[in-house]
Amino acid sequence: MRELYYSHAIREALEEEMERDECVILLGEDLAEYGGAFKITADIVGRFGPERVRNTPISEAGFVGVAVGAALTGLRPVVEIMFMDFITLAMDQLINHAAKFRYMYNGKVKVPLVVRTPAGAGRAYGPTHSQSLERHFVATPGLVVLAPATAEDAKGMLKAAIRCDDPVVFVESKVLYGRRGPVPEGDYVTPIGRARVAREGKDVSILAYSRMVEEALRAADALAKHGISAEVVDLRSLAPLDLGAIAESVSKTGRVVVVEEGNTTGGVAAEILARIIEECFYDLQAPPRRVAAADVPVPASPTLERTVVPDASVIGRAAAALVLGD
Amino acid sequence: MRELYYSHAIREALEEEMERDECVILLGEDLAEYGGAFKITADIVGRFGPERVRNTPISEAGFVGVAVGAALTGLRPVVEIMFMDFITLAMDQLINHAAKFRYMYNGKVKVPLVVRTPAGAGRAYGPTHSQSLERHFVATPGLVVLAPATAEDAKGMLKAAIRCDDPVVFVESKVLYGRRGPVPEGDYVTPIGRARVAREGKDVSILAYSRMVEEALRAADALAKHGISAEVVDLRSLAPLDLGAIAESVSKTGRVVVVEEGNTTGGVAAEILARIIEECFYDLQAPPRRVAAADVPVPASPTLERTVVPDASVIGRAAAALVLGD
Amino acid sequence: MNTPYPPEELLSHYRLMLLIRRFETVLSDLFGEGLVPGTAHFCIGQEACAVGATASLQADDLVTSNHRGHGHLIAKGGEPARLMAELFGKSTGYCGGRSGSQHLCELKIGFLGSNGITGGMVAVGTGAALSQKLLGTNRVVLSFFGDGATGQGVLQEALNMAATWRLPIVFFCENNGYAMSMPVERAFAEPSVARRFAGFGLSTEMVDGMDYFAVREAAERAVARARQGEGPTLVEALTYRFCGHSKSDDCSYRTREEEQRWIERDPLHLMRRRLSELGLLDVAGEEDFQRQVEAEVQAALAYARSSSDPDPATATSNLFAGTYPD
Amino acid sequence: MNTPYPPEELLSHYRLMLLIRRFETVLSDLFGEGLVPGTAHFCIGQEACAVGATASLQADDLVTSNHRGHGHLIAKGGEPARLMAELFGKSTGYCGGRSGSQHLCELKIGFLGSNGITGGMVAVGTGAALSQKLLGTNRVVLSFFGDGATGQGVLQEALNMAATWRLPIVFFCENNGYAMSMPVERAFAEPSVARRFAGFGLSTEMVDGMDYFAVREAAERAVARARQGEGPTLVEALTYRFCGHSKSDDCSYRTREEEQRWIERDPLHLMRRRLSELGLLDVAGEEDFQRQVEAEVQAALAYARSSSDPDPATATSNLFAGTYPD
Ligand SMILES: Cc1ncc(C[n+]2csc(CCOP(=O)(O)OP(=O)(O)O)c2C)c(N)n1
Ligand SMILES: Cc1ncc(C[n+]2csc(CCOP(=O)(O)OP(=O)(O)O)c2C)c(N)n1
Ligand SMILES: [Mg+2]
Ligand SMILES: [Mg+2]
Repeated sequence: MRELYYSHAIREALEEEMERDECVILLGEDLAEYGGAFKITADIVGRFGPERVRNTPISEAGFVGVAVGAALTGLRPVVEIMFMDFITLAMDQLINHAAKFRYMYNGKVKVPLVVRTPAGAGRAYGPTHSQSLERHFVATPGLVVLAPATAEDAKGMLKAAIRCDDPVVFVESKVLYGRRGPVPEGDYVTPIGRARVAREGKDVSILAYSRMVEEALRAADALAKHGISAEVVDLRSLAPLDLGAIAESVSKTGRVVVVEEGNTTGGVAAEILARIIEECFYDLQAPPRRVAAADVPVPASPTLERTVVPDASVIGRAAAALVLGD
Repeated sequence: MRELYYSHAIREALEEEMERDECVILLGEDLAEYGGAFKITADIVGRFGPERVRNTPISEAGFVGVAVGAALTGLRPVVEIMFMDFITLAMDQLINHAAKFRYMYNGKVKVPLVVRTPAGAGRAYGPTHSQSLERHFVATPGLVVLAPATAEDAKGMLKAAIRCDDPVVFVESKVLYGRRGPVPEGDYVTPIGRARVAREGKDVSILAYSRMVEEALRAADALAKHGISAEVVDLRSLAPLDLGAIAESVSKTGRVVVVEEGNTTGGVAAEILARIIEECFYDLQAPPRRVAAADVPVPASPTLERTVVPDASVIGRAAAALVLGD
Repeated sequence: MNTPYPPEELLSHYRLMLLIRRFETVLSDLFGEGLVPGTAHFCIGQEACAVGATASLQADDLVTSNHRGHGHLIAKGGEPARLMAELFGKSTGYCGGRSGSQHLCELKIGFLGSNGITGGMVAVGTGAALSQKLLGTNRVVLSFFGDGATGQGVLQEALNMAATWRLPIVFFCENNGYAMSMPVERAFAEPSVARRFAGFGLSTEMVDGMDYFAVREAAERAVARARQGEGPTLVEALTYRFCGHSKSDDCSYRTREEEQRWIERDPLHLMRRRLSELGLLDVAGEEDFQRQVEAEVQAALAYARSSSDPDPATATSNLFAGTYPD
Repeated sequence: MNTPYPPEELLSHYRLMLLIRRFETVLSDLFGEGLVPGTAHFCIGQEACAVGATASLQADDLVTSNHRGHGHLIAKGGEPARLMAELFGKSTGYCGGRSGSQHLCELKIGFLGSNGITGGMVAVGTGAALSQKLLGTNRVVLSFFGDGATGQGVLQEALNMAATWRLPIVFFCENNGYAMSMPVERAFAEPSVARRFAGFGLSTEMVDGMDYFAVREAAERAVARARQGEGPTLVEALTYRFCGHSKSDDCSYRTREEEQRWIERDPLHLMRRRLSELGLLDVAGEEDFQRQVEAEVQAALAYARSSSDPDPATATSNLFAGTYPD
C-alpha cells in the first residue's frame, strides 16, 4: 500500500470529506493560505475557497462557539485549535454547549462538530504548547474523543468523526505528523469505539493511544528480547472506550499497563484503570499500572521534557516489573 | 459548641481572614451589596468596603485572570464563581496561568489565589447550574482542590486555602449551604491534604466528599441496620489527596466504595480507584467500586435529577453488594 | 396618527405581550409559593423587546435567547402550555422536563435555543448566521442578550466575527440597567452597549425598549440589512425588568423611585394607549384580550399540572445521536 | 532639532535597540541551523516599541509580555546571557530552562511574565495593576500584546475592567499588521485597535511604532495618566516584523514590496538618523556600539553554550509553594 505522512493522511481525509459533502467547512487560525501551524490544511483553500476554509481571528472561545452554532444549523464544521493547549479557552463551548445540547434539548438537535487539535510534547515547545488535555473531554458526557496513532487511522477516524452526528474532539499528535505509514486510497472509515490490537502478546497488555502506541511498541520489542511477550492495544477511541477489547486483552494476559502522555493524576489512564477494576478484577494477576507524565507542566528544556514525559523505557520497565514481580 | 450554617461558616472565614490580612480581597459577580447568588458574602462589603469586596462584570475569564495577576503581585484574592458550571469560562486562566506559573517560572513566583464556587445538583437548576466539575482541577498539576462537607471544615479549610500560597479551587455545595453544624469560634485551620474519618467501621470503606459525605453517612446508618459496619471517610482535600488515610481505611476493611456527585467517567473517583489499585491492591478483598452520577448532564426535572445523581440508597446498595457479594 | 403595520398584526402582538406578562406573573407567583421546581427569570416589563424584535422576523428566521427567555419563546410562536410543562419539569415540556427555564429549544418555530451560560448563545447564534450565509438560505438570526452578557469575551469575539464576515444576524441587547444586582454603569466604563461597540465595525442603534413600535422599527431596519447581506447590527433597547432578577430577589440594589419611573413607561400601557389612539382597541377589546390570555395561561397551567413526570428510565437517553457502541 | 531627553539616555536606548536586533538576528540564525531547541518569535523591526515604551517606566514598574517578548525583557533590563541560556534550555536561564522563549519571568527587574497563550497576560497585567492600586504603590503596569491578541475575549474583558476601575495600566499594542499569517484587516472589521476599542471608556492613542520618540512620548503620556490615577490608556503602535512569525515562516502571506516599504522605516535607521542629526552619534560611535553589542551577544551565546543542562532530578520541583504533603 502507498505510504503517507500522518499529517497528509489527515489532509486527505479533510479533502475527501469536503469533496463528498458541501456542508463540511474548516474554521481556525491561519488554516487557509498558511495551511495552519503544522501545514495540515495547506492548499485546501485553493481547492475549496475561503468561504469553506475560513481563517478566524484569535478567538478560540468565539470560533468554537460559532462552529457549534453552525453545526446546529446544517453545517459540519471541522475546527482546528492550533495547539491543544489553547482548547482551555473553548472549554465552555465544548462542555456547556456542544456536549449538552442534544441531551438537554431532549434529542431535538445534533451537533456534528469536529475539533481537531495537535497534542503532546516532544518538541521542546514548553508548558503552553505541549499538553495532552484529552482527559477533560473524556470526562465530559456528550463528547466523542478520538486519538489515532497511525496514518491509516488518522484518515479513517477523521472521516468517521466528520460523518458522526455528535461533537468530536479529535486529538492529533504533533510528533506523529512526521511519521509515514500505509494509507488506503479513497474512501474508508475507521469505526468509532473500536480499539486495535497493534501487537499480539500473552504476558502483559500495554494499552496506549496516540504517540504512546509507538513507545509501547518499542517497549514490546525490548521486552521480547527479554522473553516477555507484550500485547499492545491501541485504544484510539477514548470516548466511547472499547471495553470489550480491553477486557479481552486483560483476560488473556492478566497484567496491564495503561500508558498516557498526559499527567498522571486524573488522566485517561485513571479512568481505564477504574474500568478494568470494575470489569476485569478477577482476571488480574497483578495490580494494573499506569505510566504517564509526571504531575507537572511540560518544561521546555529537552532534558527536562524527556524526564517528565513517558517513553518506551519507562513503559518497558513497568511491564517487566508486572510480569517478573517488582 | 455553637452551630452555624455551612454558608455562614464560609462567611465567617472570609471575614476573619479579611480582618487578619489586608491583602485578602474578594472578587466576583454580585458579591458586594447583593451578597452573591447564595448570600455567602452578604454584609461583607459594609465592613470592608467596595475596594476589597469588588463586584465584577460578567467576565469570568477576565476576572479570574485579573485575580491571578493580583495574586502574583501581593494580594490574596478570593474569587467567587457564582456556579461551578461557569468555571469552564476561566479554565484557561486556571490551567494555563495560575497552575503553571510557579513551576514554569521555576519557583520565582507564588499564586495565592482562591476560587470559591458552589457545585452540585439537588436544586433542579438544570444542566448549566448543577455540575460538579472538580475533576478538571484535580487533573491539573499545580492546583489545590478542597471540598468540605461540614460547616466546621468549611470555615477551617477556607482559612487554610486563603493562607495557602498556591492556587486553590474551593468547592462548596449549594445544598450544604443550608445545613448547620458545630463551628468553633475564632481562628483555626483545617490542614490541607488530610482526610477525616467521619464514621468508623470495619466491613467496608465509603470514601466521599462534599455533599456525598452526608449521603454516605445515611447509607452507613442503613447498612448498620443490616449488620454491616461501614466506615465513612470524608476525603475533603482532593488535591493533594490523603493517600495515607485512604490506605489505612482500605487495609482495615478490604472493601471500598468511592462516591462522587459528578459523572462517572473520568471523575475524581476514577483517580482514587487508580490510586487504591496502585497502593492497596493486596489489601483488597473485592474490587473497589465507584458510585457517581450517570454519564449525562444534570437534567432539570427533579424526577430525572434524582435518577441521575447518586444518593444514600445507591451507595448503600453498592457497599452491601461488596460485603455480601453481588 | 397612523402606522404602516396591519391592525390585525398589531392587535395580535399586543395580545402576545399581554400573554407573556400574564404567563410570567402567574409563574412568578407559583415560584413564590414554592410550587415550581428550580428557578426562573421573568421578563415582566421587557415584553416590547421580545415581541417588537421578533415581529421583524419571518417564521423561518432563527432566534437565540438567554436565561430570561420565556418571552422570546412565546413571541417566536412557542406554546405556553408546553413551556409551562417544561418549567414544571414534565415530560410534555419542550425538552421533556430536562431543560427547565433556562435551556429551551424548539426548532420547528425557529427557536434555536437558550442556555444558562450568560453570553454563550450569542456565539452560537453567530454560527447559525454563518450557516445561513454559506447555505444561502436568506434567513436571518436574531440573538437576544442582556447588558450584563456584554461583559463576556466570547460575546465580544462573536460581534467581531459577525462584523468581519458580514453575517446575517441582529444582536439584540435588552439593556435593563442591571445584571442581577450590578448596575450597568458599575460594570462598564461605557454603559451604553451601542456606544461601547460602535468601533467594532457593525451598525449600532439605540432604541426605546418600552416602545413596541420603536423596537420593531429598529429591528426591521436591522433585519433588512442582515437579509440584504449588509452585515450585522447591534440594537440596544433600553428597558427595565419590573420584577426581581429571579424568583427570590428583593431588588434592594435599586430604588423604588427608579422602579416607579419605569413602571410609568410600562410597555403594555404604552402600546394600549397607542392602539386606542389608533382606534384599534377599546375597553371591551382590552377586557376580551385579558380574558383570552387568562384562559390561555390557566390552560397552560392545567396542562402542566396534569402532565406526567418524565419516566426515570429515559434519564440517560438522547445523549448521543451516534449508533456506535457506548 | 532638540529633545527633552538626556543624550546619555538616548544613546543607551539606541544601543539597547541595537542589542535586541543583534540578539534576535543571531538567535534566528541559530534556529535556522537547528541549534536551539523548541521555537521562538523574533521582534526584529519592532525594537522601537519595546525600548520606547519601556523607556517611559521607572525601574520598579511592571511589564507583562507575550510570545514575542525577548525585546521586552531586554528593554526592561534583562540580561541577554540569561535569556539566551533560557532559550537553550539551560539551568542558568531565567527560569532554569523550563520556560523557553515564550514563558519568561524576572521579578527583580519588574518583568512579571510572558506566556504562550495569546492575550492571557493582559488580564494578568490588569490584575497586577489592581494590586498596585489597592496596595497604594504608585507603580504602573505596561502590558505588551499584538494586534492578533486583541481578538481574545479575555483581553477585551480586561480592557473593560481596567477602564471601569481606572487601573494604573498601559495597554501597549504592537500592531505589526499580522497575527501569524492573518492580516489585521481580515481578522477585524475594524483593523485599528485604538479605534475598535475607542468606545470602551479608556484613553486611546495611535502612534508610529517605528519611531522611538513617538512611541516614548505616547507611552509617557499614558504612564503619567496611569500614575496620576486617571486610568488606563490603550496605545496602538503601528509597526512591522521584518522576520517571519517564528523560526520557520516564508512570509508568503505578504508581499516583498510591503516588506520593503517598512524596512525603509527601520526603527534603527530612524533613530540613528535622529541621533546623528542631534549630533549625538557619529560613524565611530555607531561602530563602537555595534562592536559592544556583538560582544555582548557573543558572550551571551558562550554563556548559554557553556551552561549545564538542568538536572533531571529537579524536573518536578517548584510546582507548589506549600508545605502540606503531596
Ligand atoms: C457564565 C455565567 N455567569 C454568570 C451567570 C449568572 N447570571 C445569570 S443571569 C445574570 C445577569 C445577566 O444580566 P443581563 O445579561 O443584563 O440579563 P438580565 O438578567 O438583566 O436580563 C448572571 C450574572 C450565568 N448564568 N452564566
Ligand atoms: C490562545 C492562543 N491562540 C493561538 C496561539 C498561536 N499564536 C501564537 S502567536 C499568534 C499570532 C499572534 O499575533 P499578534 O498578537 O498580532 O502578535 P505578533 O505575533 O504579530 O507579534 C498565534 C495565532 C497562541 N499561542 N495562543
Ligand atoms: Mg440586564
Ligand atoms: Mg501581530
